[in-house]
Amino acid sequence: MRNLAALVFVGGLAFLLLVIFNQFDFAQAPMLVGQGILADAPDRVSAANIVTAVVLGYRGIDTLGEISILFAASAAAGLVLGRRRIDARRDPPGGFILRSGVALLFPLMLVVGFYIILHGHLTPGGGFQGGVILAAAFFLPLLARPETPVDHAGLSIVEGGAGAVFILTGLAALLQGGEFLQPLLNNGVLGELVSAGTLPLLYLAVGLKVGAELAGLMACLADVEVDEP
Amino acid sequence: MTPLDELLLFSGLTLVLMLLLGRFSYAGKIATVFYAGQLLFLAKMADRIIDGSIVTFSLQVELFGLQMSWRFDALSWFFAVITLGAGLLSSWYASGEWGERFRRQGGNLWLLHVALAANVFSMLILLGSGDLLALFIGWELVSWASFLLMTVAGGRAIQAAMRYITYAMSGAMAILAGIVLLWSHAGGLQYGQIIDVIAQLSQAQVWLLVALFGSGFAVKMGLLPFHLWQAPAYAETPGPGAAFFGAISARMGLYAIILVLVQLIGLARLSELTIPFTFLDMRDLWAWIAVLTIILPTYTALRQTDARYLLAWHGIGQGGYMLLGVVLGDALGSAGGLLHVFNYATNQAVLFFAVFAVMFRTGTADLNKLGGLITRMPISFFAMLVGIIGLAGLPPMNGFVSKWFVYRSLMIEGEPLLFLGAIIGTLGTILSVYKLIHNTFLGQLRVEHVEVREAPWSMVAPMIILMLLIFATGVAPGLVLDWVALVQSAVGLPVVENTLGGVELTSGSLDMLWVVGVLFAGFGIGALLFYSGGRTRQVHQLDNYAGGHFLTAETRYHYSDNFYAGLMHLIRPWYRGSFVWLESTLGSLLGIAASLMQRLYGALHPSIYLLVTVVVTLTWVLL
Amino acid sequence: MMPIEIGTVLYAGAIGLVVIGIAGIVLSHHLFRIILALVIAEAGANLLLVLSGFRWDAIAPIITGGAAAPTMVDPVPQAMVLTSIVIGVGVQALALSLMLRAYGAYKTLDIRELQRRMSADLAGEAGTPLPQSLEEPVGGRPLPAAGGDGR
Amino acid sequence: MNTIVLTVVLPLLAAFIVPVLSRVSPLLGRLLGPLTLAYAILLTLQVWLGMEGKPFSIALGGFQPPLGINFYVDRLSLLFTFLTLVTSLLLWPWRNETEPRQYALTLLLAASACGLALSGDLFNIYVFYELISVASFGLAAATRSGAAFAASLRYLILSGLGSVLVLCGIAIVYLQTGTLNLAQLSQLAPETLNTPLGLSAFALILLGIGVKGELFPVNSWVPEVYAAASGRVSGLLAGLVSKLAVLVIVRLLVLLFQQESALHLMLILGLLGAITGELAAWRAKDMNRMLAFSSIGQLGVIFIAFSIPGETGLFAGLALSLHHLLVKPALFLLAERWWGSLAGLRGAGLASPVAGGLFVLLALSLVGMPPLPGFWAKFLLFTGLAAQSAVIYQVAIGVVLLSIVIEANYLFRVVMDLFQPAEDDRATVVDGHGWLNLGTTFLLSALLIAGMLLMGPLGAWLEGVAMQAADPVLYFDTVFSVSAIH
Repeated sequence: MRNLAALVFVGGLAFLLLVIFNQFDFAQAPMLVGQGILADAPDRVSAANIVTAVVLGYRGIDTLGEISILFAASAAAGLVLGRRRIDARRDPPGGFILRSGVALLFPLMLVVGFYIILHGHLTPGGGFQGGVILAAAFFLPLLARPETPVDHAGLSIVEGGAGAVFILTGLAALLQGGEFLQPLLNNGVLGELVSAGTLPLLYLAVGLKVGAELAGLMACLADVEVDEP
Repeated sequence: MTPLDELLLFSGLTLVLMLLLGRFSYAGKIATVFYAGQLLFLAKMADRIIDGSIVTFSLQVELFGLQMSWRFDALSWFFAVITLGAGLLSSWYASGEWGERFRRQGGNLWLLHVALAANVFSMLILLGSGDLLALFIGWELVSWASFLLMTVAGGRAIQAAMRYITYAMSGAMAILAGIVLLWSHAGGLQYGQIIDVIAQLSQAQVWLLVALFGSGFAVKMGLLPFHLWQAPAYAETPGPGAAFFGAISARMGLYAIILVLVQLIGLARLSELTIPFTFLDMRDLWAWIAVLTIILPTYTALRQTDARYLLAWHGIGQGGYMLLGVVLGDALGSAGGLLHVFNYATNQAVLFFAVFAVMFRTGTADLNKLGGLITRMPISFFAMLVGIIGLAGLPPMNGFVSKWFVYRSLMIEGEPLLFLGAIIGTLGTILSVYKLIHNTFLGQLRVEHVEVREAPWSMVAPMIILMLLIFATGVAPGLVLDWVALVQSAVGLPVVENTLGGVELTSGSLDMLWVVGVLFAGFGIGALLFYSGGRTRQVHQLDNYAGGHFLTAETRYHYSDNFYAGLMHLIRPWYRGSFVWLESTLGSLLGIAASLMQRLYGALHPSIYLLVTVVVTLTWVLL
Repeated sequence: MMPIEIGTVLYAGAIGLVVIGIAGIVLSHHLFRIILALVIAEAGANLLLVLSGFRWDAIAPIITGGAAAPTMVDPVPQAMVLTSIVIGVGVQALALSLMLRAYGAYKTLDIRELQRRMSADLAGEAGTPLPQSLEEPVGGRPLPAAGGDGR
Repeated sequence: MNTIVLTVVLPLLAAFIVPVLSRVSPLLGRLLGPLTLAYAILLTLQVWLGMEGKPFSIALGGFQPPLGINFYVDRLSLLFTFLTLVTSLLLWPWRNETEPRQYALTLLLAASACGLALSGDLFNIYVFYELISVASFGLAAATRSGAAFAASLRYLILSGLGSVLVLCGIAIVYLQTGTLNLAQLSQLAPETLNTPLGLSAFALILLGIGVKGELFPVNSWVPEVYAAASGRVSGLLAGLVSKLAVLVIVRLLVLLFQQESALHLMLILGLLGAITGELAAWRAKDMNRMLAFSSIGQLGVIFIAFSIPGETGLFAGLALSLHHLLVKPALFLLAERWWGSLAGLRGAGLASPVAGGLFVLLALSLVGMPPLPGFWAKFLLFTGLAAQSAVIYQVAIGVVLLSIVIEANYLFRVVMDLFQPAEDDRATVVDGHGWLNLGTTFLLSALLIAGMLLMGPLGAWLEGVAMQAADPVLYFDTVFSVSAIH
């Protein structure tokens, strides 16, 4: 009976939302800000990928907030899950195929991850996407050899350091008399690897931070001990 | 420095001193001296009050565009005298052996002194309020100070205090609502502005205003149907506190009623407000509330077996006389009401003092466990005798004068039904005070009380002072009536023409000097006859016989249990705790609502509320 | 009959995801399903955001060949969605770890049972009677009964 | 002036390095957070003195609004930045055994709260809102008890659902206007958002963010979380986080959704919150739950205040918020030692009279006894409500008055229990309070008294703050004059 009522309300919500969104002319976005950015970004930021220009430039503080959220989530998860006990039971090591596959894949994924991060201002991709690949790369050995301990200290240095670099880059601009997160360095030539000022540097910091954060989160979750029911 | 500055500062100083020194044994004496000092400062103001001028307080506060000021006029001054008098005598009473005993029995004497000083201070602030905001602040201060004094005893007193604070907060919120209502029309809260605005308000708005303010003030005064809290709260307070409460605290409600309903709104305006579906107007309603307040609590007092509760229930009823007098609004009636504030304060204080003196010596106030103390505690007996004569409204004590004024006014105004009600109330009063003195002092002495002595001087002295006061103002009511007349002219009521002995009226005057003279002449003749008549022989109290048999000393026949059984049986159907029923029903409803709310918050799936609310709001928004 | 526009269909898809997610949260009792439902709802909301920047015949906002094309989709919603996806990931990871711990403590993943055991746990620690237990009658007196009329 | 951005950034930076630093030197790790917050407080004061009461705007990254994100700094946002930092410092988890991660989370909470107060961009607000959420989930679970995990998880699910709604609302606004900048939106709002569509966006955002602001139907997480979390965290959540959520809603209301229906919607939900919260608190049987429910009730009253149109409402709401921000954390700190059943509290006030006395003072102010600040805040609310002609505002007066009566009843029931001698077998309930909690409470109470003594100037000043914040035109002009200056 309660479920039925809930279903009715869910249906009602769907209907109402449809009514709301059907009032907009589809694909006629006003793009008040969007057009401005499309016109402004190539000269101002000189990143071929305008989304990157938005993410790290126009809305850089959003990105800072976002990596802070990841950091907060990982810190909170760490706080919740706590340290693994020394005598805890671990999964058995993976088989031969898994282990050799990992050995082959690991460097490959590292390269791909860094490539995606460093080309974030030119092509689709960037710190988040690359960071996730990096995290996956570091997570693979954990699958293959569960007994090898995860270097939590190293991870936390990387995540703290990368976050600090992001902020310090922003602060450098502030110290030079500009605004926080104002792009420094030359913009370079649009479309080249060394262009868009500090954006690649920022993306590298983001990538490393995201990678370390996700790897830490996954390691924590993998470590956690839940008694069988 | 104006005299009011000095008074309030000195009163504040008393409070601070009590906070610092309250735990030392001499604190009570210091407090007594300081209350006397405050009384002196008040006396310093007297000449200005007689001139009809207003004594202002130098400090004025302006907050959020609202002026707050304090000042004393004759009305405030009159109530302040009674307040400080009650404070002085109560503190005197507590300053000696009583306080020592209280502390030795584990009572918190510091809290008692502090709370008493806080009560006096906050009452002075309330009495001095020069606008409605200051009035509300003073009102709240008095409420919480009373709460503090009520909690001194702990135990049952705490429960009574909780009940009080619930009532008091509800009342205060009603007053606040009234103030806000006025503010929204006047844009300010000065008395002058208010009077102008009220003149322009519609009948319905004034109706609401009277209901809000009236119910708020009625709570403090213990008028029906908001009276249930008062008796337990006052009775459970330790001696001096109970006397102070009984004498004056509840009258703050009357002060506010006079200020707002009489001075600001005006009795004439009240008469214009009709009550739907009846032939009454608002003023009649108030008069009837007053009469019902006289009757019901008085007959409830009759049933009490604890002397403190009996007196406390009485206090509620006597408030009805004062309100009745004020609502009548003519010179004689309102003078009677105001005079009764003073008279009743003296009576109630002396009665509480006597009861607590008995309690001090015997350890109980249970009327079924006392008796025959007249030979052991003669001064206390006299104190109680004077008190009950005054309370019952018999000459030659002062209570007679004020009640005579009210009755006389009722007759002149042509209100036979109200008159009948008031008389029924007085009948109950006489019956119950007789029960009080009979069960305590008359009859046979109980074995366990043979050793009892008179109360110590620190307690007897305030009683003697009060007795003299009661008698003096009974013989020469003009002493107080002078002040009452000043109050009447300050408030805008017709002023009574008084003489030293009473009033001059075209339709028959009252001169207490004559009344008392005749009374004592009668007593004299009676005594003459008694002593010159046949031989008298003293017999021992236990030298008795019944049904032809002599009673041994072990068989006591002091009759106190189930007093007035026949009358009780007769009147019981008329008020079988209906207000208790009302109160507990309200409480239960609140309890059920609260449980439902807890259930709501404890529900298993909070997300569903979110969903439902979103759907409902969106539907509302889009439609 | 009115022809259904493509926009309606796309919106319906996104809204469908949101609503399915909400329905999942409201209707299911298994914690893991609830968290998954939350993920679905978030995905739906993200889709809505992306749709808000969509234009016909426009390309992705990436400059190829040195100059901006005449029509590109709005880059701002894309950046926002990027942000909100990452936020979602963080929240989900935290939710999972909390779920694991809650399971460890109360040995159940049924949210009703969890709530019950948690309430009992909290009440036990605080030393109060269980909320809404049947032993306790509904309602009560707000004012202590101290020597009222009945004396 | 643009150093104000440091109030957000420095705590973030400190949060990032605190776990690493704690490995190197535990002492430095413990000190880093408080030092950062103290420095940020100094920065805020400096900016305060520098701005001379005139609002200004900062274009982050040098990208001018509306293309970039801007921070809008007026007296209101600066006030809340300051309060955020001070409250976080006062409620800092000082205890020795605290995990560095909890320091990090507290710093993140402070940073995001500052960001919420300052941000001038709708989506940026959402990001900071999510950050404050995640940090508070972590802090709520930090006691590491089973109940804390479960309560925090339920909180998370509800809050996540709220986030989805906020996103939908943002999508509506963006579809309608094509911008996220609050200043630009405030200019466009009269034509584009003053419609049922805009109102539905407001409803979605209100209900979404209302989860943090303890708005009526979406606040059932409150009692569980406060019962399971530590006193300091509860104080932060009830005192600070809820206020920031309310602040955001009010900003959006003033700038974007100035419609009668929006105000009425908030008023109705506030009314329901006030009455249900107080009633439930009346039945509560343990300290934390009682405080939690009463917090719901008071937030309801704050919502009622903010739903009065114009600066009167802002003024009253601000006064109530500040008062609640001062009193609630203090009460939660006191409750930390008195945690548990109310029946077990007998005699606790006699055992620690200072704590008992402070409780009485705070309770009196909460109830609104004149002349304590709580009374003036409520008085402003009443006069504001009375000035409105719509019937529902008159109803609100009655409901708030009723809620005050209920509140007085249950708070003083507790006070009476505190000061009654314990029944012999339970004599050993409570020893004294820790000096830290007691000291903090003392400080907060001293502030309360100071507020009472300085009520006149404080009120005038607060009215100025409200007047400045209630002016959308000023907001627009300030943000878009930046381009002219640079």
